Amino acid sequence: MHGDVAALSRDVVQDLIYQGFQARFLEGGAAPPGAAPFRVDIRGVVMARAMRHSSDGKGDLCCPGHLAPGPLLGFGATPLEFLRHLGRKGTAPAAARSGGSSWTDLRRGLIGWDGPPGTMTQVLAGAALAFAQRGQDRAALVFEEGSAMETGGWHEGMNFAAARAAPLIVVLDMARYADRSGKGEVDSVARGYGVAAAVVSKEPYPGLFGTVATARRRAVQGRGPTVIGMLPRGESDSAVLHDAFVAWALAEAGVTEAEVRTIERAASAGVDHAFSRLSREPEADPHDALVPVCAHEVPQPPWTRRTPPNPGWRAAGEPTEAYDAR
Amino acid sequence: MHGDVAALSRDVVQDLIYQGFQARFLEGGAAPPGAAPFRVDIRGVVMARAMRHSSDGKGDLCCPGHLAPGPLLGFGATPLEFLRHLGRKGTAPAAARSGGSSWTDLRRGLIGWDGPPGTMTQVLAGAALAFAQRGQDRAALVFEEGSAMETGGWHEGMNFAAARAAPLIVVLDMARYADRSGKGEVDSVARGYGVAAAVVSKEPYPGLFGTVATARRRAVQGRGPTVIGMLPRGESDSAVLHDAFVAWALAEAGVTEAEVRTIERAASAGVDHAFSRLSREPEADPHDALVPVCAHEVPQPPWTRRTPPNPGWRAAGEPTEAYDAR
Amino acid sequence: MPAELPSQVTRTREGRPATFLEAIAEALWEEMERDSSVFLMGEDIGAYGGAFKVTRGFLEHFGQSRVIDTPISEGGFTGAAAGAAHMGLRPVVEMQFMDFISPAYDVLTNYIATSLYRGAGPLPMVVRGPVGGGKRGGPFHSQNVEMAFFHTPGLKIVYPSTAADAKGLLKSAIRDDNPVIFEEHKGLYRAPHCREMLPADDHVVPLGRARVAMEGDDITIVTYGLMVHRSLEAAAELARDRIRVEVIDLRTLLPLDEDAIVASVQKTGKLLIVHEDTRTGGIAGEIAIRINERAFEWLDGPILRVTAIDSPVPFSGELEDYFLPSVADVVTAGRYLVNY
Amino acid sequence: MPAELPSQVTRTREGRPATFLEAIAEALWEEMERDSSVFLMGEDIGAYGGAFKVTRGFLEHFGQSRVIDTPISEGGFTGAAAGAAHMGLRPVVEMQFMDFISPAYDVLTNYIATSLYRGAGPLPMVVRGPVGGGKRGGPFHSQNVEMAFFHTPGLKIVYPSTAADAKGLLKSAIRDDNPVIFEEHKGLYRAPHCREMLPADDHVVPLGRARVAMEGDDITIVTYGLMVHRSLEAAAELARDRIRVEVIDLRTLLPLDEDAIVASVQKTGKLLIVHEDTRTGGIAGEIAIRINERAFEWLDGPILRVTAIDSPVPFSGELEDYFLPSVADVVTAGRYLVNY
Ligand SMILES: Cc1ncc(C[n+]2csc(CCOP(=O)(O)OP(=O)(O)O)c2C)c(N)n1
Ligand SMILES: Cc1ncc(C[n+]2csc(CCOP(=O)(O)OP(=O)(O)O)c2C)c(N)n1
Ligand SMILES: [Mg+2]
Ligand SMILES: [Mg+2]
Repeated sequence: MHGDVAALSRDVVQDLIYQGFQARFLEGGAAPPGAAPFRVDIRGVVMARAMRHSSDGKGDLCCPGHLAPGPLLGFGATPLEFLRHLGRKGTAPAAARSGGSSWTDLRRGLIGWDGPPGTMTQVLAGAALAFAQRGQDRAALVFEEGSAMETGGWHEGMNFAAARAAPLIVVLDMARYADRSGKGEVDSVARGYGVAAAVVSKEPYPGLFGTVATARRRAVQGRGPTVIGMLPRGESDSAVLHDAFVAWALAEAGVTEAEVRTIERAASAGVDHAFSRLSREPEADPHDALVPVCAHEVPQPPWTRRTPPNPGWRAAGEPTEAYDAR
Repeated sequence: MHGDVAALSRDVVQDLIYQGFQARFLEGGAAPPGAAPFRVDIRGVVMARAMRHSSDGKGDLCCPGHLAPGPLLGFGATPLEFLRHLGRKGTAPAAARSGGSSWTDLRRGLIGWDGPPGTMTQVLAGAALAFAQRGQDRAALVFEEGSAMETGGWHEGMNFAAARAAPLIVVLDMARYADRSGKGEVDSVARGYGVAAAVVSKEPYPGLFGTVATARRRAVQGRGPTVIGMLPRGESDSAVLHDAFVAWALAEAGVTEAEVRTIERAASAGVDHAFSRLSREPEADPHDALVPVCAHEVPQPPWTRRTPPNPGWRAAGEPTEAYDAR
Repeated sequence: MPAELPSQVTRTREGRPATFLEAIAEALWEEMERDSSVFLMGEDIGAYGGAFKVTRGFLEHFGQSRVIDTPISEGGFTGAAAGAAHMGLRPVVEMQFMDFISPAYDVLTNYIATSLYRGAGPLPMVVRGPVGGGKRGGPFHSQNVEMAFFHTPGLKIVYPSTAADAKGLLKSAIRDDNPVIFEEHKGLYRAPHCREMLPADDHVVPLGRARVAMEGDDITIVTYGLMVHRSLEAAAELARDRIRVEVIDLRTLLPLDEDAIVASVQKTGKLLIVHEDTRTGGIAGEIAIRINERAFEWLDGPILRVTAIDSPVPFSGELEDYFLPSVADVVTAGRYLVNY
Repeated sequence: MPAELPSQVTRTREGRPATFLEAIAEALWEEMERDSSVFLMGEDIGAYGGAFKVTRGFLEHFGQSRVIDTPISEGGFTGAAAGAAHMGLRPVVEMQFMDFISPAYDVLTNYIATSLYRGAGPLPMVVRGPVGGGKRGGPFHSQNVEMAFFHTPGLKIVYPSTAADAKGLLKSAIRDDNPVIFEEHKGLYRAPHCREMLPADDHVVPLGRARVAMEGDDITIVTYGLMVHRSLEAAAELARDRIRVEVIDLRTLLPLDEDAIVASVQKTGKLLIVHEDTRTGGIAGEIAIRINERAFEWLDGPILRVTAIDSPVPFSGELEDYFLPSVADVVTAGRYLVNY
């Protein structure tokens, strides 16, 4: 699916309805113990879908950030994978060693967020630089919380991307959960870096889709990054939810009630299956915590979780090997 | 001397000529071994002078940054102090323990720079916050290299100052010594933070003076920070030198040639004296390196620069005191 | 007036026991009342009352100029705190999670820690916040941060293990003229066994002095924070075998109370260090070499350590429990050392 | 073609000895020629050729997409390097002075070091640059940075002491699939006694293995970087008293070559650690406790250390010389230990 189409085609709309339902059922399902609740802003799903997906590691790259699972689903992740990850199962994509709500699968073009807001803008700027260096038709998309603009890290990443005209699209979710100070309107900040900017509120979905598609086109043409500010829907209800999208699809995209019901049933069945399957998935294996943290094996220092050291004078003759150093 | 006057008064102009000559003679004098050469942009001296000075710790605060010694002299530092500092003498303001070209003397309103570009914008933002919290008629001025805008640290400091409407004036010296990328025009960046901005090039000195005086007035009125971009004079010659100021003073400020000569002689004699005095100043005392780095004494760990430890079984009876732990 | 006070700062006034978290809140409140130059900065500490609600009600009482909600910019507001400290204020900076101190690493080590040395005067300021694992927070909400700063001359590091110490040490930290990193284990915040009556008067505990949490003469365990409690549990288990453990609670990590450790090792001849932080480059190393320098002759066995394993903090509960040092680990090591 | 090459990368090709700096330049050049995914980023490394001129002429030869002049934003471009590494490139990031790595502390410890662990794959990248004192650079241009990262699982740290090792280790670091911090002591860059003939073939030195710089059986000195040279001088002086010193050059600090240290201590029974970095929280502590864990029984004296004092690096020459460990300090300590 290319981002080169200016409007949403009917089958993409159906896919999006499907992913929206998946997301809603994930949201509605019993959240695994300890997992943070999440609300899916359907606009994130629409925007992610405007990028070019593939599963061979050669498509676009997306960091869903806190807008997961929407963009994750949009890039081809399954509800079961998402549940495994959130549920810290041993079968989880990151083997339950890492958290958040998104993970890395570079072949599918997914990269998990980590670190303070702003970090992923730096990382995706570098990935975008790599695309440009190789002259590839690829771009990088990162969803950040609006507060990312408060961090110096975001500015450094943005400045770097701007200076190198890297094919990067930054979507800033401008909702605020608490009274924290910090100025900076998306427009003028983008102007400070000489990059393109767009602000989206509740505008029609083809417009959102087209905003990213245009940004993507600019990006791969070497015309540099675009910053997209996504405004909150309202004071208390910041996200635009799936219902709104379905209502639009019915009214504007020629999708029928019957089709929606069919899609909904399929999504519901799939997510139900994932939940029931999840309960049978094994927990993480403690020994997995001891996997090397380096790519080539770096032995754990002695006596980390084994028997105490046994100095040589006790195990006559074999001083350094008398205990398990791994 | 208040920053409330819109134009330079004649006696301030004479002071500035004096300081300009001092700076030039410092520059021209044999640079102490190892010291970096410096060139004084007279505009920095003029701008520093538009702030309110006092020597009781209640005036404005200035970080001269790499534009020292100009603003240092403007805030009342002497050439001898400057030479001691640059020459790493034991009599130096920071006892030769620290370098750069400016130092801290809070009573005179001077604060030495340290760390990456951008750090001092954060620090002065906090100092300015303290002024505002106490309702004092005080403001903070920081001279930064233009590259400070490339650092995340600068953006965080700027955002913080803007959010708190702190009485802060940031002068960015936009000269560049090497080909480094990084966008960001002063104007649009300032707009991103919703703060006032000004750009000065070679404009008439009363204008420069007035720019800071206005910024200072806005600042202490609670109207927030101002960012001033100081453009380079040209490709190869970035600083506006003292001669230009003297020429202007002769042409526009009613200062006479004879007065200039008298001021020049006085400055020259003072700096000569400082140089000759400097040669007789003692070097730093090595034991000074052991001064506590904490305000309450924190003992150095044992055997740092003393005799080796002498375990108790050798110095029978006094196991833990047999060596000097300091 | 008392009716208006936020409940988490009234326990001692009302003669009731306080949790670790309440002890922290009381220290902040009392110091702000005592000294108008003390003020707070941090993310969501004002309107929202803080992620852990330590500062709930502070904004209403002390006002916007002394309870400052900051942007997400730990480096920037820590640098700003330094500027305010230069001007005579005494900032107390909250890191929402102490893991977030890492963007402030530069300004803390290069600017703040060096200020006195560079002749720019002392910088009285505290950076405090929750640390530690066991809460399923994963790699970026569970760290212990002492070793990021332990190597930096000019800083102090405090890490209390009891509610009373938390209050008394935080008050000292705020009054100290040096920058102090103050770590609060979130596993202690509301732990029922940490609830205790605090001294009603101005309760101040000096920095730099360890505490003997349990006396014994067979083996010394040096530890701090949550691990004090784990070590005491282990000591109780060892006591059943008549092994008498001395447990030293460091309380302040920098400067290290070397004398207290040396004195105990001279008594027991055996030293086990227990820390929750990961192994390589942990504080156990510095303690080991200091003992070599000052008390080698007294050692009757190797200096050993029980620590987390060398890995980021795992997200899954199973993995995290395995990653963290357990009471059983301490018992095994203690028994081994005693029999050595 | 050879005529066009920048002079600092031609020594070995021309069969002439290379300085430490030239060895670094050769390693970079050869790896860039060998593997098109290797590229350079840093401040002023392109048009200006680098603050120390390590990369003079690289921009002209390899072009703008492989020699990238960055803004002053060490955190930002180190993060970007990680992104490029995710996409299969192998970035080599220059810190103009290694002191400037501190703004990148967050991204290095929290993002980059944890990548493999978090399931985001290995991040092959090198962060290199000049470290160390003795050049009158003052507190912010003289630091050793190993202890900022030594505690972080997932990173490697390399610190060579000879030109040949500098070249061989840097090549290994670039080929390694892990993030590597590579420290180059600026006191060695152009030191005449470091000039040596480098092996003409592809010279690679494995990471993680120490080198015996001098054999002896009276006392072991474990050291690295510039201090290897100071220690060898001290060893020569001690040799006049027939004291036979074994000098171990760690070369890689993380992972530590524990086996090499243990083997030497089992031979000599005496261990002195010498590092230029400041004392408290220095690497000597970790070495001391590892020896306690593995070779306590072989110790015939306390493990001691000679280090810089606990202070920022002083600006004045007199102060800096006093601050840094000297040959005399090593001799004193060595003699003391031998007589113990
Ligand atoms: C260095 C660092 N500081 C702070 C945080 C904690 N943090 C993450 S997101 C966030 C708030 C984000 O606010 P906003 O952008 O308004 O996003 P929302 O959650 O409302 O979408 C905070 C405080 C962090 N993860 N890392
Ligand atoms: C963290 C950090 N990175 C880099 C530097 C080195 N540095 C200081 S100023 C500077 C260049 C400044 O460039 P510009 O703003 O153009 O200033 P100029 O020197 O030309 O006035 C550099 C590279 C530093 N001191 N700290
Ligand atoms: Mg938000
Ligand atoms: Mg400049």
